[in-house]
Amino acid sequence: MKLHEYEAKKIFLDEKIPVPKGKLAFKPEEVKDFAEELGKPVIVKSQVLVAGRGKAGGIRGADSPGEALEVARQLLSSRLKGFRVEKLLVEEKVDIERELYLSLIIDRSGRKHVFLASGEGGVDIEELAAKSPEKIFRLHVNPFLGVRDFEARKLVKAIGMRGYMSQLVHVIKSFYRVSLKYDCELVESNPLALTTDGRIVAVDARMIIDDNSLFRQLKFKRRIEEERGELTELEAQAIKEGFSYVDLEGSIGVIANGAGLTMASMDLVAFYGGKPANFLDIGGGASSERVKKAVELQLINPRVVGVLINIMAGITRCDEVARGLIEAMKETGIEKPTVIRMVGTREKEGRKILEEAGISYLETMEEAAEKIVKLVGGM
Amino acid sequence: MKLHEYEAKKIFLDEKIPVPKGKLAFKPEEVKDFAEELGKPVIVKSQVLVAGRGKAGGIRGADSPGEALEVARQLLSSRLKGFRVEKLLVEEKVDIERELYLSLIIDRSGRKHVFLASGEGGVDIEELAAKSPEKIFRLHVNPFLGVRDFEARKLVKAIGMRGYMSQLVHVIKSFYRVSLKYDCELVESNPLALTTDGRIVAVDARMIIDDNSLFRQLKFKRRIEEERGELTELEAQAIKEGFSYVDLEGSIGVIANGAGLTMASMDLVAFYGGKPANFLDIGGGASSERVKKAVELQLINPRVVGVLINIMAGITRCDEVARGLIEAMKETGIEKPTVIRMVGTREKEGRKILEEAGISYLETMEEAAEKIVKLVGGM
Amino acid sequence: MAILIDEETKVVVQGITGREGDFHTGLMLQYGTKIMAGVTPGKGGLKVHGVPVYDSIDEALEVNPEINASIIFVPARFASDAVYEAIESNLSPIVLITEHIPILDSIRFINYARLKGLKIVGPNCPGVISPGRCKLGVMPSRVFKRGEVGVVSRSGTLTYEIADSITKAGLGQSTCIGIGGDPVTGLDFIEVVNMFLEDEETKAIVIIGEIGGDMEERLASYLKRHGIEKPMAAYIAGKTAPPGKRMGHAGAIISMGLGGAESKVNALRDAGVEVAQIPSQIPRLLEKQIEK
Amino acid sequence: MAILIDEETKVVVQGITGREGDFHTGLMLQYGTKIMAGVTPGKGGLKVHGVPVYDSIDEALEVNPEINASIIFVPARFASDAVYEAIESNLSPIVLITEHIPILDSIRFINYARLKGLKIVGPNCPGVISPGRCKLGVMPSRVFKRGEVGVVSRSGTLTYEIADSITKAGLGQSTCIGIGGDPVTGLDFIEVVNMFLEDEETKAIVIIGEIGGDMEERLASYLKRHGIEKPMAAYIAGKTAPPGKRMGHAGAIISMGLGGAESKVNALRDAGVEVAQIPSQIPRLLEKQIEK
Repeated sequence: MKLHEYEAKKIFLDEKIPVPKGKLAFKPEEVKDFAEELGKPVIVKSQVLVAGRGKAGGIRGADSPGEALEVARQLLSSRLKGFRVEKLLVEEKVDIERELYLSLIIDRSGRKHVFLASGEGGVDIEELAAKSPEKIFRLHVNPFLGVRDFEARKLVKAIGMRGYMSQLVHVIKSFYRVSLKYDCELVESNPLALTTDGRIVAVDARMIIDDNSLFRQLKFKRRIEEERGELTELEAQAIKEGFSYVDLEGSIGVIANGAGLTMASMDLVAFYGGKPANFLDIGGGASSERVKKAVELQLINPRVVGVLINIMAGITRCDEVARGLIEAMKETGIEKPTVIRMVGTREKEGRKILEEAGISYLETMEEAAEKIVKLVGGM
Repeated sequence: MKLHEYEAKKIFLDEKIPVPKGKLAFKPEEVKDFAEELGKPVIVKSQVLVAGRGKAGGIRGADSPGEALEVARQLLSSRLKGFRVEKLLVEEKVDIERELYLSLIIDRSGRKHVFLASGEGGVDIEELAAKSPEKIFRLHVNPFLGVRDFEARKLVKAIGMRGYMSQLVHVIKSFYRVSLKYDCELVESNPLALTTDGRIVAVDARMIIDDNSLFRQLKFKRRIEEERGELTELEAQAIKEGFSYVDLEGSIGVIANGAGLTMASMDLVAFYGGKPANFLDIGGGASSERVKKAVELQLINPRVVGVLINIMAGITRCDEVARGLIEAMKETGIEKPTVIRMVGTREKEGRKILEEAGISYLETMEEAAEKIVKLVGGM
Repeated sequence: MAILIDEETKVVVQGITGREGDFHTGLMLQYGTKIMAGVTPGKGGLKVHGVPVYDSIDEALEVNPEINASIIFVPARFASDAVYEAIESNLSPIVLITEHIPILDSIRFINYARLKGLKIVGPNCPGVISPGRCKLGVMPSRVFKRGEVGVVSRSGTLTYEIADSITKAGLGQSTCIGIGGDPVTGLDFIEVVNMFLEDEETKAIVIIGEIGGDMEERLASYLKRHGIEKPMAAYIAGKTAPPGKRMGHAGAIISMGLGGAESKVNALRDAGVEVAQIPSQIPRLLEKQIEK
Repeated sequence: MAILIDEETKVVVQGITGREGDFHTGLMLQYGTKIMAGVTPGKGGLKVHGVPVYDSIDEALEVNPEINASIIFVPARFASDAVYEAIESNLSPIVLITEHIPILDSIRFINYARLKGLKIVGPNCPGVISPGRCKLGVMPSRVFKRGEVGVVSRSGTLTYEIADSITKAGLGQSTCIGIGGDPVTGLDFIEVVNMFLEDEETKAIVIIGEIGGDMEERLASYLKRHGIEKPMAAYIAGKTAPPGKRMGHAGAIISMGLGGAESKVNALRDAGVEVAQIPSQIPRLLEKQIEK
């Protein structure tokens, strides 16, 4: 789960990583008051869990409290990439001498944490990685010993910041400490700034918590229940039901069991000229009740004009799937072209149920995908 | 440095290791009040940093508040092995079903932490180790991974406490966490009790903090400055001056440079029939000022009737030693038989200084030890 | 021969008394897997499908010193401990079915196992099957048949799907391995492909990849340097997946511009691997190469 | 030959710009030790006694890839980091002079070095000298002379004392090692004695022990099992030390009834080692055995 900037900065502050003076505000007046209190120009930042807030106009400067009030009003009545802005972070404007980049991510191939650092921050790191990979320096972390000072010093020297050694070594070690303490997939500051008065300050802060750790990151577990962030309503609903679900832009709803099979089903829809409306993985061993819920989610989705169900039954049982499908159709009363492919455990029983209900089924996923695309007309 | 029982129990409590309800008291009335508050029998325990408080009469039970008051009065006016009792820990009396032993120490040969556990606690563990070593079970801790549950479970099963698995696994893991957090050389509970109502409670708690860690264990650094515990006055004074110093029971003061050489000097005194009064290691590269301080500590010590100085000079310089010795004699005005043996760096210069002051010196430590014993008459 | 597991594999099931552990122990026994013991702390003394249950692996080993592999069904928050217990008993492979293990834990126990030279399959995986000899996993047995194709995959059901098509084409499998859908796994494609290359029985190799990470690209660049020694075919799932979204598997996410399907398909093709557009093409792509 | 260090030892001094590092670098250079570089973070570019100083070992290795050993004079709170830096550069031996290192840190870096097969001498030690060839330590050079006695000790000045007596007896030393006065050290008596046994130049071995721990007892029981292959003599300091008190060295403490001098002396005698009552007896005990 992604943390808001203000949440990440609170943690940074707790861990003694310097951040600009700031305050979370819900009303324009609070922004104005804080700007007055500071007595200097401020930055007002929309707290919405989408990437590219700056480019989308969600981060604005204000030289006076009056301007801050106006900016806050505008932001709080706006939407950023479809999400309402409800919270603002007001911060002192930091005088920046140089922008750096620092992040701690997981290197899959090295099976370790890795720091990425650059003497050129504030830019899109993906672009920098593509254009000038030599400007990004890496430090892999020994999983048993953590970051050691001599390694951190090497990284600082590599990005040309030898003159600010102890401050930067502190930030690097703190990032790793944060990462262990809060089970992070990402800890990032972009830019991490050198101020004109020689301090290192995390002007931006991002953190992503490993969803699998929420059983022990209880604070965040509560938060994720309140605000899932960056999810569509349908995604939030489906995830609440316990499905793996992702909204896409097409018209054919895709239900399958297993992530790989569901992706392959989406891809087949596209291969035959259709467009998947979503990814809905019912997982292994789903009961008829769960299958029913999954089908309902597709039927009530106005963008879905047809549904593809693809079941390779192992622990899952075909009879449960068939029953769930029929119940969903009955209960919602919504009729949409639906193609089902179903093989494996209790195949015979499942087929019988479908036959009795007058629903046809197919043998292979390719046939099924081709047929649903034909039925909905390749929209 | 050793912690008081009440200090260790405070830490146990913070780390959620169950301890009896208790209170630190400085006055008999406080003990009485707490006994009243509890409304049940209490144990009153002298908080003095010596071993064997129980056998020495420093731990007493009281069935009523009135008895508690009386016991507290007696203890607070007593001395335990020479140390005044100034603080008492009053605790509820725990109903014990079974006494266990658990400690976490450092295994020198394994170069790891090791747990010692026994289903027979409350006894002298040294005795148990000598008499029934098969009743003590060990668990070595992987220094990179810590104690893992499956290992802790094995230890619990070994001491026959499988029925109290989760409570004991928790205590074991907490001991290790405490040990890392507070740089412990020892974490011990003897007895760790199973109560009649099925709880595991640390009825006693001992901790020793690694003196070398005090630069990062700031809380204890302050504490050690206030109370060194279990040290004689002379020891406290010498340690304050930065010497390694230990009081012994004999009459010949021993000064040398280096711990091994100082011990060997003591042993030589004994070998020739004398008794060393102390161990005073001036360390490497001592200035004349420090040598002077060291000699003064010997001269002002009423038990010291003669002094042996044994210097194998490497970084230490013989001229500095000679000068320090002479100044100490001059300033204190105390004359005691003193034998000096001094070889190595600046030997010639040092000898010259001694000769000018009319002090004789010897070539070997054996001669020197033999001579000082002769001079003081082997007391 | 097969890789990782065969007739000599003697298994302990960790978490045998749980719902999944119990259920799949039954199925594995049916398949002929030599399950010697189960472990669930505190449940020592029970039997599950006739298999004796112990409190610890040590106790199981005392009775059955020939145990040399483990399969783990322990819930995520206790799974690390189970893995360490298996590691300290030098079992290999350790097949870790459990999903939702925090990545911090995985990183540590996987590095530790590698340090000790032991193989972890998973986490979040369907397991391993050497058809006709040993099954250490949760896959439906009926789609597999003993044969000469080695299959390695990041996915579960999609693997069964493709194994089924291989079986129906009359080819069969030497060993099928689901390495797991997490970002960090005990084994990676390069390692498993190398095992298949060294295995005499394996005549062809199928790689089933998906979006996220660069394991497929790394395999491709490895193959480009070392050449393609056995017929190979690949399928990559997730061509229509959007960036920034996790597609079911924790590891299936296109992030920071990396991990898209196109890059993987291109890298593999560039290395000379036949890449199927749709899963059902796999058997044909293999046959085409085997005939040559 | 000698053990651990000789003419081929090329040294980096970590903490070279500190008072001790600077002073002993001068003395080691005088002795002929091949000091190629010094390291003090942030002081790169300086020179100490003509030795170039770098910010890191990596930078020193770029210029002098032949560096293969380190001596560390870094203060206790930064010493662990210096040790890890030396370990990651695969230097061996790493001579750790620093005193007062927290034992939690020592436990970890010593285990890590052992895992990597590297040798740490210390912490809290005088270092190593192979007389006439190389000195990696703080011992006064003049008491040592090239010869055939290997000396291993937990102490500093007492070692110089005994080395001096060996020199004066005309025997000389192959290598003298102070393993350090802390409870946990990189090398122990058994390991060093084994190195001496394998070293052809070493004809006799001297062990200087002291109270605390059971390193002497373990050596004794090892020798009892393996026999005494070369003349050996030992001295144990602290016969008059009381229990429960630290005698200068962190490791020199009799605790929980263990670590007293008597047990050590008895164990060694029981294993057939000649134990001196007073230090000056050591040369005679050796001569007696060599003459045989």
